[in-house]
Amino acid sequence: MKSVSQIRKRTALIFLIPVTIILLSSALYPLISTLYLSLTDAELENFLNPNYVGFINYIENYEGMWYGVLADSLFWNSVRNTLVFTIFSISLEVVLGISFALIMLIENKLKWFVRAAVLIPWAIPTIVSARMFEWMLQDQFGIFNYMLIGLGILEQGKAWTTDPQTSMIVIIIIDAWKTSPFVAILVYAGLKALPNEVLEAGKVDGTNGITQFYYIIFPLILPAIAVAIVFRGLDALRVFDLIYLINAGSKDIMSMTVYARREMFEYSHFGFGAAASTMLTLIIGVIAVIFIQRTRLHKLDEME
Amino acid sequence: MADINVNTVNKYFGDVHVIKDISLDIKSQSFTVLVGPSGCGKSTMLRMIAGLEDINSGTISIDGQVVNDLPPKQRNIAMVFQSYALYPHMTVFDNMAFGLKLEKRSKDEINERVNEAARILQIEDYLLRKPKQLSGGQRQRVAIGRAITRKPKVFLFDEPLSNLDAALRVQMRVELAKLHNELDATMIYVTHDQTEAMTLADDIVVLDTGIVSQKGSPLELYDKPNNMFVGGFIGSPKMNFMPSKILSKSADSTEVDLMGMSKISVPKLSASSSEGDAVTLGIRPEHLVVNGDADGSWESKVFVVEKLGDVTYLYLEKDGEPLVAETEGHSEIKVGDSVKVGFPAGRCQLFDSSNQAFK
Amino acid sequence: MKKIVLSLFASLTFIFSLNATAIELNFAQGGGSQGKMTMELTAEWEKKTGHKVNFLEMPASTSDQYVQYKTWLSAQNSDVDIYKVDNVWAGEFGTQLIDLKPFLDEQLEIMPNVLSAYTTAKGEIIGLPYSVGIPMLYYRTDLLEKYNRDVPETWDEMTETAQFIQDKERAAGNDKMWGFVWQGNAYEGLTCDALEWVASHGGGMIVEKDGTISINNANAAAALDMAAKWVGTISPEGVIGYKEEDARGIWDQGNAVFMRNWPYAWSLSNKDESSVKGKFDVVQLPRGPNGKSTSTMGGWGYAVSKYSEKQEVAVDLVKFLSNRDAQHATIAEYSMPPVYIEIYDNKEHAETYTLLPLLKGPSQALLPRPSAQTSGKWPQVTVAFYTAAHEVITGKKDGATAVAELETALKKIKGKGW
Amino acid sequence: MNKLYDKIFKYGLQIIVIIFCVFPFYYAVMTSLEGSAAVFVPNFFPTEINPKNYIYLLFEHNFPNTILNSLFVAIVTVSISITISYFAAWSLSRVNFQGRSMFLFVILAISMFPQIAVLTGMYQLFLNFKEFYFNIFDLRVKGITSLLWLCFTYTMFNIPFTVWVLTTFMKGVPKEIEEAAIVDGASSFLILRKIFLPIMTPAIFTTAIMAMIAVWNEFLFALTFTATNSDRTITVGIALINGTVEYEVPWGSIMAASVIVTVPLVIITLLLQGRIMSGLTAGSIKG
Repeated sequence: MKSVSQIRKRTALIFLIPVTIILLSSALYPLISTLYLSLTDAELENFLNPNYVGFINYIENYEGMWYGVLADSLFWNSVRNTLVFTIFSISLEVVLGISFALIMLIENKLKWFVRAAVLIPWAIPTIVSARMFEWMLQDQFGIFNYMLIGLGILEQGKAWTTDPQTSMIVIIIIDAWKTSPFVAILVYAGLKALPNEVLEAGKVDGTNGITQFYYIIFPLILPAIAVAIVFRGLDALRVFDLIYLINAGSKDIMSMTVYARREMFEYSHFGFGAAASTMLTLIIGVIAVIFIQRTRLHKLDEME
Repeated sequence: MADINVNTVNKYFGDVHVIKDISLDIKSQSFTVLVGPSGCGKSTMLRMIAGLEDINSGTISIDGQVVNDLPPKQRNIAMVFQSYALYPHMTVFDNMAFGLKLEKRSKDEINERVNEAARILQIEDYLLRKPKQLSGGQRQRVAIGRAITRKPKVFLFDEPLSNLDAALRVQMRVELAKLHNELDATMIYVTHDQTEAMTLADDIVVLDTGIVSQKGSPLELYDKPNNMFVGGFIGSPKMNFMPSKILSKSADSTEVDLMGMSKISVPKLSASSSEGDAVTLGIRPEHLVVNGDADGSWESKVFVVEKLGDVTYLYLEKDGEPLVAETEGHSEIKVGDSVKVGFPAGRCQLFDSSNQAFK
Repeated sequence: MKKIVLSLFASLTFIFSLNATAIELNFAQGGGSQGKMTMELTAEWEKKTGHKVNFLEMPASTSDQYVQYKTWLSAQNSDVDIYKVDNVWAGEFGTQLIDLKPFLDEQLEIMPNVLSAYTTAKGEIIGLPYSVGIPMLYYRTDLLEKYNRDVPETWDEMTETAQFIQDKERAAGNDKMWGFVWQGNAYEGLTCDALEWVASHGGGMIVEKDGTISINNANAAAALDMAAKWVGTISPEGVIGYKEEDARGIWDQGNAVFMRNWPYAWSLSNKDESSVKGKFDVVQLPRGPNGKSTSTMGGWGYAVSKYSEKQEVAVDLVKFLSNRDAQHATIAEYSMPPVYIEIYDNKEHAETYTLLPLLKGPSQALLPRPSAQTSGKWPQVTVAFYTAAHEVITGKKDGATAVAELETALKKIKGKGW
Repeated sequence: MNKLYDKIFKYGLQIIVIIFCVFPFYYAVMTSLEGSAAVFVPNFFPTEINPKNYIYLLFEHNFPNTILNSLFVAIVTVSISITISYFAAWSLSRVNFQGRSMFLFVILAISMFPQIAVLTGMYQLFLNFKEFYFNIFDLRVKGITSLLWLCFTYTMFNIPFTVWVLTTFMKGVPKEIEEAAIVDGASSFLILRKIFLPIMTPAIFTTAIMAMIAVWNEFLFALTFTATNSDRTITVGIALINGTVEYEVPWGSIMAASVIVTVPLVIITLLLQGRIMSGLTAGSIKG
């Protein structure tokens, strides 16, 4: 006979077996093979039987010139782009997501429309929304330029997605449009889980909307926001399809993943690309650890 | 029906030693209240009896059977939680029937038992409602009802009334007492409220940082606290404590000096103390004599007067030592008045330097 | 569930209906009319031989196809026997596809300049082309007539005419009119356009046949500078983001005097809903001061995987699909520029495919991108080249700086050799 | 007066949100209804209503099949990952055992790896899996193999997210409710089935919808692992839409396909909205 908590511990471990099996069998192998690949000279021809070459894909001095991922200014350029993209798109998404969530709380005849509408940007596959925005932002027959010209803001259509000055901003806005519903839904769920009294209490105290939100609601939905930020942040740091679909060839918006993909699949530098992927993972890992420490998200998994 | 024996039980949370070598005997059909300030380990004790927490060492037995490794359902207990812990998606009926369904009782029996419990608790009209449609008091009744239907040998209550407002709390308290009489079950009740403890308990167990400070009937605790902690914890307003010194010892009493104001010969003894020792004199507000004859007396100024109707509390002070005294409800004494306070020797308690009471 | 049952059933019936001699091929190719054409021809071949072909439809985007092929080939996938290949993939996939040279016969006298794109540095022919892409200058016959202008032969003439007509048309109230639209996005299309400018200025072909990097020269710099001047004058600012369809969109609205585009636009712009139907013609692309008219070669061919277990049959099908007879049989319906020179002169075909005779000149000016000589490194070369060109047309750098830096970059890419 | 102002303000906010979210989709619908030339003219309302793009996709193209494939993959993936994660979430949120935080962190770490980097590794694994699978069943059920493999891959990518979100949600359920059930005699499995499942339903639906959208929208792996027309999924299906001639981008058909792809998701979310939006907890949990 076992005590309840012993039985529970045993049950808990049994319940974790499927997750562990799936993650071990399917995640670990590709991870290790990527790590290994990054230490080889794998190219298209010898992909299945590459030679071990050590760390030269990371850095190598050959006849006085530095080679390797770490010596490639384009890589660091893509790191910078990715960080800029992540910081701005996440900030915008959190602000929009929380605003949407609060607006979704309004109870009136339009509420179902709002709740349905918020889901639409997110339900549209990226491959489609990228095309849609590309289309809407086209300089000559895009509706966006048409509107701006009509309003007298622009004289001539602008190529928003390719202009080096605007392409990053455009990408950030499209991404925010597409993914703020994700934040909105998590925050909305968090808001709905709050006791009604919390919202009521704020009203009785006569606190106005913003202070009520800041002092009462915000701290309570912080866990939901933190989870949303972590997963959105991980996605943003690995951003690929949007940038690839809108403007794959541009240096101005090239992200780390686009860089790694290009090395692997366009240049067939599988070893080099794997090294870039490994670096990318390291960078993401460091950022994630710092973020989790700072936001004390790891406290979320402590028993109260 | 069920004796409960707790034998040298220890419990650690990580490095924190929350229950220290506790031994307790709880008599069958008694109403025992575990009382103490928050963090004293009373809830943990209850949860160990329930089987929700593991025991690190020692044994707990119910009816002579060691239950350390028995899951709650085999201990024949039921528990009522402070937060009610009703299943939000089930009706009141289903909430109360859930345990019985798990025991695979027949439909008729379930119906009968739930209706019986509902009748006792006067919640028959709400059986088909969901918890969120009920008031706090009604939810608490459902939570109790859920315990009753299972006809357990032992009822465990974890601060069941602390989420209710004052009036409701008094009412529920009476009903719980009635329930205890009706059900003839062993009840263990955890609270931090000494009034609840005093009114409900056959036996009170006062816990202090993981140890049993004193166990006894309410009046035993009230009249003969074992130590300063119990003396201070039981009774409201709190017992007054004042520093004093032993002047002399005799066969049946100890003469102490009361802050140089007067001498009192308290009929209490302690073998371990000797003349000149610093001790603490304790006396309850209701035992102080205001403007009347008593063994020792003082002059003091009144700086707060609390009129409660039936009684009046006077907040006094002497040389930095606060003192609360009770007097009649319609007292004429005002703030700023000087009153004479008397210390009847027979009502005084003495505590030695390790806070243990003189016998 | 139903699906599982159905496919289980389907595969069971399939297993039992297998006959001993019939061979099943898997054929990766695109959709659209090219795909339809291939499928029709293949159906004939199936009837003739009794073999069976499964088509694996590839994404429309060339780079998506490319990634999928690469994944398959790097994993040495034997499931796919035949690939439809772009003419610039010879260097890249050269070692993964079989050499078709031994199978060439008199039925396959493909134009040498076209075939050279499918020839690796080692001289192996890894694909047989079935159609060729020929960029041309589209011009508005009505506007040139209205302003009494000749069809331009040099870039300067074209620029001047474009500016003149654009100004006049705008003055007349048509404020959306542009002189020249082309492909300026940072992508493979810009490589095609820029190679034409450079080569037609006598600036070489980036990397010459023998592997020397030739891009750092004054002619090339001048060619790029010329294009940079178009942006914002005769071409919209947005041209730096244009692909083929963006240019055609403006053209079809009647808002451009000249357009650089592939033959596909001919049929689309001659449709009823196009505003320029019957008002335009095509001509060889203009030339620069020191060079001759050049068209960057496009087009597709068929190739057989080295990992195929049915190479012999696959080669038979590829030969069947790209021979003369096949081209004759399909040209009327599919209007694709053929790979045999004499077909351009065929009067009969010219009746149904009116563009055909006009294509002969440009077909001789075709220049393959230097993908064969740069072998596996072509993808890096083209990215470096179009990035440099894009930097010039967006005004970040001038032509001379860009080509000098490009030379350094290409040397680094070349490393110990192509 | 103040009340009216408040009302108008709220409606205003809602309308802004609706326009912001829906306009691009509306524009796609409009484009999908226009003929090929009208597409190149910017306007806010369709100049013609022409269903030819839809007719083409639904009756002359392989598109309906890709929808079925995507549905199959989405349903299998979401059911498996939600079921597995639901039980794992209980372990991770309710039971105190050593290495629990570590486990959560490792799960998160796995989701840090760029998917593009594991593509080739996954593909090799896929080939082995195919061989293994064929050896066992000796049947060339290719389509199902690819789809099953997609399900497996997506489950792997979804699990970090679903585990984390469900764990967070489950922490929100007061532990007393579970203890009450333990005292009532319920086993952990029974508690998960009879007590937590109804309470967690909104959270589970929310998570499931999120996972479903992720699966529905995935392109890269679907492109790599499926090759035949019979086993393509919708995003790949959209990428397969060719113009009649090379270089032509058939905007109308692509937009029509996008609308067809998006509508089922919107319908599903609308149907489940009641559950998703009813709030995560109710009744006594809210106190």
